[in-house]
Amino acid sequence: MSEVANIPVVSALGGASFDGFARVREIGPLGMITLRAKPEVKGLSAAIKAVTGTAMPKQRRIEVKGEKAAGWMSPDEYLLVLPYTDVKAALATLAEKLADQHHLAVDVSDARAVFRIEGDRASEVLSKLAPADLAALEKGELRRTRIAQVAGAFWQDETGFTVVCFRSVAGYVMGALSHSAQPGSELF
Amino acid sequence: MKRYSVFAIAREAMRYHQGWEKAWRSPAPKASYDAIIIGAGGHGLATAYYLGKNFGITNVAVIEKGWLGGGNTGRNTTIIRSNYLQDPSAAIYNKALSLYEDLSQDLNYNVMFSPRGLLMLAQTHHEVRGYLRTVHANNLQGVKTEWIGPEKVKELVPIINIDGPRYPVLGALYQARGGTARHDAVAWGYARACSAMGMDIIQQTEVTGVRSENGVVKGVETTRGFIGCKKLGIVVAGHSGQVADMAGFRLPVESLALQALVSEPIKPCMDVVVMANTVHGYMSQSDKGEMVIGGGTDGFNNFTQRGSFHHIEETLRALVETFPMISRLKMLRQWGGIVDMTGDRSPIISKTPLGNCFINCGWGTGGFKAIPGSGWAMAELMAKGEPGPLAAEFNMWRFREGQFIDESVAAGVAH
Amino acid sequence: MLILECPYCGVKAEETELSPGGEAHLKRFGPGSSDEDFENYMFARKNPKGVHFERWRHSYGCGKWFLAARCTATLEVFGTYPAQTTEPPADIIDKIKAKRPDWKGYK
Amino acid sequence: MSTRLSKGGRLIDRTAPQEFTFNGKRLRGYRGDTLAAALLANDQMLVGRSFKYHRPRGIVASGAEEPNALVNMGEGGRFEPNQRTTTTELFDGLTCTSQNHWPSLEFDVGVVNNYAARFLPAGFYYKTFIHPRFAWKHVFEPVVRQSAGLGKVPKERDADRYEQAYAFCDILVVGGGIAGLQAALTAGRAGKRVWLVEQTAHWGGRAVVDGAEIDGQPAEAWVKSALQALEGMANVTIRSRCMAAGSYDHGYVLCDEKVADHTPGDGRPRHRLWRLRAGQIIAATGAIERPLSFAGNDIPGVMLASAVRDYVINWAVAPGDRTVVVTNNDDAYRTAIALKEAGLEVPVILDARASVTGDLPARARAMGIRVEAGRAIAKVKGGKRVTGVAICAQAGQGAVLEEIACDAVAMSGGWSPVVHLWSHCGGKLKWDDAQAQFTPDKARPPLNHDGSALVQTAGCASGVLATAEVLADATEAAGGGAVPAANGPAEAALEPIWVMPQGAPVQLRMKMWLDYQNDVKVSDVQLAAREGYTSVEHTKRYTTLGMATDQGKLSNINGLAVLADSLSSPIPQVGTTTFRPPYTPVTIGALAGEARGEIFQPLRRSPMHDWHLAQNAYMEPVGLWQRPYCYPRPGETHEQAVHREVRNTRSNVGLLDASTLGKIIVKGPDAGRFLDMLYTNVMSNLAIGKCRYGLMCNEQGFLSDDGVVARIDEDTWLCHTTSGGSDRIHAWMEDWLQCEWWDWQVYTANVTEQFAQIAVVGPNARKVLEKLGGMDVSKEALPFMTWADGVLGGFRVRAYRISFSGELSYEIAVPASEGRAFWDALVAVGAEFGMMPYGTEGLHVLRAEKGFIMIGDETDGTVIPQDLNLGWAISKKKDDYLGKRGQERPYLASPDRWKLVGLETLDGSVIQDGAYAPAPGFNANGQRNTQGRVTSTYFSPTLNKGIAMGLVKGGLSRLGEVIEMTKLDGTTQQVRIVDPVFYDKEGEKQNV
Repeated sequence: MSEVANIPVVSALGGASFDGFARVREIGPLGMITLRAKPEVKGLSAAIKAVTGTAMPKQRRIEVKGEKAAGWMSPDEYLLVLPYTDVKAALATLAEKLADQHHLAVDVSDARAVFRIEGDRASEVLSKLAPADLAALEKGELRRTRIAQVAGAFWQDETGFTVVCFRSVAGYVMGALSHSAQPGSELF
Repeated sequence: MKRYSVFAIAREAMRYHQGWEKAWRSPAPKASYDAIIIGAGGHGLATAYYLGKNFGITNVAVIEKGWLGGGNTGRNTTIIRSNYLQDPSAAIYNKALSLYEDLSQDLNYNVMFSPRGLLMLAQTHHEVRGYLRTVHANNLQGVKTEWIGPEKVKELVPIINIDGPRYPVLGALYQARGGTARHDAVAWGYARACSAMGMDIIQQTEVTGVRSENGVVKGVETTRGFIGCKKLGIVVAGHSGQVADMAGFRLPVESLALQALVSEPIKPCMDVVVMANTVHGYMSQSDKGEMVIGGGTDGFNNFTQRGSFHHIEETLRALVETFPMISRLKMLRQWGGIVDMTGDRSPIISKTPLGNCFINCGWGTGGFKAIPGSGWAMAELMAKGEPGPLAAEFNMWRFREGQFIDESVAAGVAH
Repeated sequence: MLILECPYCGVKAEETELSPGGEAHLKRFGPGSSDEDFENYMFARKNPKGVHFERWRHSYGCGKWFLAARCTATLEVFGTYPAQTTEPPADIIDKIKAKRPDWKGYK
Repeated sequence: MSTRLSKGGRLIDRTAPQEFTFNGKRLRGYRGDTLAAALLANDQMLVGRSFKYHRPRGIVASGAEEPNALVNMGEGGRFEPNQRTTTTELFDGLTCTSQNHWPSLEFDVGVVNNYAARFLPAGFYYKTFIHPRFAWKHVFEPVVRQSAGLGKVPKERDADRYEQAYAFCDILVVGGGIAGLQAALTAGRAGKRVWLVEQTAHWGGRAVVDGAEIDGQPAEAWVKSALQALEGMANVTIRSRCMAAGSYDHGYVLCDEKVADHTPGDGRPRHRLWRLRAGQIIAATGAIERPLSFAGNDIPGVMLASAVRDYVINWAVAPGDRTVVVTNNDDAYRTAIALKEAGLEVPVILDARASVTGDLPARARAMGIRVEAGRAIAKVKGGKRVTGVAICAQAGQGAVLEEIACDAVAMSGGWSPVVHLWSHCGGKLKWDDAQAQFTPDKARPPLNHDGSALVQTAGCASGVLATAEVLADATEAAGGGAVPAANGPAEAALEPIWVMPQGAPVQLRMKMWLDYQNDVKVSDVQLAAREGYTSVEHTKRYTTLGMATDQGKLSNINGLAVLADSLSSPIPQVGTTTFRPPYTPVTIGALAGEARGEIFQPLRRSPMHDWHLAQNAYMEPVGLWQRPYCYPRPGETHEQAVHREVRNTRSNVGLLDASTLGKIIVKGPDAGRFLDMLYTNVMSNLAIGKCRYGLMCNEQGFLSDDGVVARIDEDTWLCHTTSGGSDRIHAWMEDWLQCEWWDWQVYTANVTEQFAQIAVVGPNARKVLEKLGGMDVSKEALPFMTWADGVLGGFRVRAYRISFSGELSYEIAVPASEGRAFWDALVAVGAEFGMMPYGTEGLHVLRAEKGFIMIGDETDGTVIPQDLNLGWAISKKKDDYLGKRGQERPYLASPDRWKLVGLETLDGSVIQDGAYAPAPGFNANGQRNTQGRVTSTYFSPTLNKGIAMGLVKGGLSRLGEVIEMTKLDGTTQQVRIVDPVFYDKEGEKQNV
């Protein structure tokens, strides 16, 4: 077959979920782009806007707009979140808008697994695994940290947390989140 | 020195133990000595002992800023083995092991050397190949070790889980002659024997400077004044950098915290020492019944004798996986020591840029097991002014030339 | 269990989010350098008991290397700063001098 | 006898009886009891045997300081040795047995040590068992070990689960007594984020037992209202059953919360280990009462005075009918008063002080209790239970003045502040002569990360004992505020009493216990001092004082006072031993936390992981990945499976999951220049669309990683690393870019997990891909060492023509989400071409047949590329690359280095893994000289013989020479030095 077929895209865990004192579920696949560029790069703000529709995030912030978001990962790295199928076009947009600028934009959609933790006690699940002060986490703050023994990042909205980790350890993270969400192990 | 024996105990018991003499004297320092050793840890005291025993040099002072045996000698997990890969390491550790075997008799002090056997678990195929390499090397080095299969491991260590889903035990490097000893007793036994030879062990005295003339050492400044010497040995482990600085040279050494812990005592359940390097943990059971557990070092310079707790957690996770029964034991006490790590994680026993000044350091996590061999080699170096074969390759210039003695190559860690 | 503030992302990171990287401000010596310079670059370390300048990577965070001034005897942290510098910044030097009048200074 | 009183007991619920067993006996207690209280209520004073002499041991204390009353508790997966009964909450169905005896608690053979005690002084091990040499290991040590130890060995896997949690606060208050409550209230009112933890299930500490009055109400009522106030503060979190085990640098505190110890099997985690990060710690940890050293002070029935009144007031348990009180302070009179008020007899209070004044003694006298000043206990009578005391003058040598029958003795030697949390991180102590105690030296606190004081103490932990002072101190520690008023009786000064009577002869001192569990007596410490073990650490280690499971909570101060006296030194000069965490022992399962079984460690799975498992693959760990080692078929050994996989790959086609290989994108105007520094060869001139094999070295010059680099576009390269190397190499790149060449314009991204990468290998590889259909994979369109993007079987792919086997080979990358589908498609079309999957071991054999090196086999961190005949991959033109200077050092540039060769036995057998090549003669240390070693050795199914690679002195210049190689049985075998490329030397097969 020489033309591109419609291949079913599967997330790392096929949408696994666990119902404990909070609900944990794997979502995705989500489109994700790692964009590396210095903030002063000309056209960067416009490029991000063109892809995610959001403003350029400031330090440790994630700007969310509907299904799309742009997060600050480091002084020269951004995480762009968008529907999986939009990635190709988004990369083309970035390439065009930043054509003459030193930057790197790569598709990392498949390199990630994404979880939602929802419920009133969602933060208690993460409190068991991440050495981050969740009470001090602001809405719209993107925190990169450790989740048990692996790297992860998360941000909080009205209904819970979105957690991102590497795809290969999705099973481990699901296991750790489920263990932490077991009924009877509420923290407070 | 009155000899220790069961008869001496019986005799003393009759008079309620009122007649025991001091194990070592606490003399005031003399104006000068033939040799001064800085550091009354195991290595320093052993150096002094063999200076006297092997070379008849007994006009010796051992200067200690704290209490003798109070550094890493009294803080380690007391493992003794000699199944090292590289020739120079195997030679000096095997010398140490041979000396340990007779040390109680030699010192007339029971150091409780317990050759209970030591296993280094192989939990990946890569580790299997690494340990097989060690067995081949050890055979040529005259170090008796063997490779044993998982069933034999289980037989020697009934409490082990060899079928762990993650890291099943594929076999082990076994040194039957390896084991443990009572760490404090090693320092005390050497101290008592040194004192009996007329050497001065001067505790609570800190060296604050090294005096030299025309590039040759003349003595040390201390908190109790200047003490002259013809030869100076620096044997201060984690503080080597500070003393070397006083002597005017720099070392390829960094000081890091290494931690250990013991559980509450339980009845005997493990007769051998087990090291599991894939998961960074090792465990033995003391004669008191405590499970003695050690793990990895911190990665940053630290002189506090306190380490970072996550290393303890990592070690315990791994050991609970390997020995599920320890889950319901309790950690009784945890502590840290300061280890001195060189660029190749092997020690330095060497002349220095300063004349008649010698250094012994860099034992990292492997110091205790080396004590007698290290003292033997250091004494030879100090007495002759040139290294003997045991010390020759451990000179401090090897880094410049690139002649590493790297033990980490065979899937092994140094403990 | 240290806390170091990452100068790039402002997170007060705990030790398990960081990776230590040894002495800071080493000057690289490559081909053409003397044996002594190369040896010192590779191996000789200050290892002070006291004020020390060292490298850390915010490995579970933004991934950036930064530098820290820390006392190895008390673990007090005097400050952290970006890695793109060959010497400690003046404000950190001043702060250390104020807190440790006996300190002999950097170098 | 000890018994339950008919009235009282502020902590027990008499409507909730609980059944439990001790040594098989069925006993009853009440909800709210500790196990110790319930045992006492059933007249079970004898609960264990001591460590060394196996002397009978009874309950001494009522809390964490208890040294004696440890039991084996539970059964099966919930069995736990050394459970401290004084801190164990009773629950219905609890089972426990006593420890360290044989055959029974009442009759213990080990007690023979007791009768030989005179021959077993401190340090006797060091002086005997020296000869003959073998005897220690074979005779003495086993006996010593068997008689030592305490609890039994758990046999089963832990049935419970544990968890950990992080928490953050401005102020952590440790201790739920009135000091802790007041500190928490003060900090809470000031708006601080506060945590308050208490190790027991109850609040109020000693004050509620001792009947203090606060704010005009009984302490009990004040505690209740304080708790209510705290519960109403949103910024305050309070936890009972939560023990602060240790304080660590920068405000890290471990707190062990016993969530379900008292409700086993209810599905909750048994313990939760809190990893608190506190801006500041307030240790309101109280004080611990000290025993007095008199002969027979270890006989069951001799207890701490405060414990006796705890049992009476908290649990309505009378430890004895007739209790003699012996003291050097006023506080112990509270015990006498409490006993009397409960209707029990106190025949006498022996007060070692010459004059007795103060409110409490006056009250005791008024109640008709006989008070004797200047008196001491010469000796306690009894064996497994106190039967009486002989009384003497404290000032004398122990001449007995009078004997009094009693069945319990309540003793008080004063109080020692609990300073553990202050001391763990280096807080210093000072000696308080008036109270005879070490107190925190507030001028030398432990330091926080910013140099401020990390810990404050509050209340008794600071060394203040009167209620009003406690509350004032706690308020100040928490930043200041309103201090509640408090009233209490005026107490006279205590008199330090370290030995009773002061002139006791050695015969009595040999019966005075300092450390009950480890059997350390006053005479032992004196012996240590006499023998020169004069440092407090020496004494501790020589006698084992304070090294028992209570870590010296009762014994340390008394022991060092005896030591100081022996040395004629002031106590502060002798100093204390180092306080180490944990405060009380912490279950190891709690420290391991959730990391057990499936989530013990992260397990990295490739997109095809489940397929491998379904095919019964034998998996091996590669870093944190699990990769198929081989795919054994029914009846096949692993070895047979590997051979089949290799043969099939050489003759048909094999399929390898290579997803774990690292993939790093390097992009930017300076990317080429950067890669030229990173790799030993030149990457900047690689043509777009081409691939090149590269080596990376560390600055020492040693080979650290290898892989194929592909040039993607003008300023983009893709670097493949080894499976274990992707994170390490990515970090290595970033290190150089951030810290050395920060002005170079280069970005990197680790895209390892973005792709599933599949190697299709073997003569039929092209046919398989053609069958899938799509892009042109012909030799002309996609020659060896090139890559191309395209479509195969409907999948968007990037195909690399690279080979690690010597066969025609394609490595095809697809997005990870499509990896499994693509793999399935290959498997489906491959069947007709004889396709089989192969694992890592097959991969190794294939590459070894071809003479390709493997990082980790041919390299071990001490090997440079030149050793491996890889000079062709080292650019001579470049001025610099990482490792170049290191490789110029004399030892690395030496012609004597061992170099890569092929090795073959003469009979075709396989050389053993790890074998060395001995050389003639011995070195100066008597070790056999060597001239080489094997690095990889396999049976080659293709050539049907053993093949190996190795490093040998002289290298390929010795081609054809026969040398010896060691075998594990101590013999050697002959091997020939050959070319390391065993298969297809000309490379025809991979380039078709």
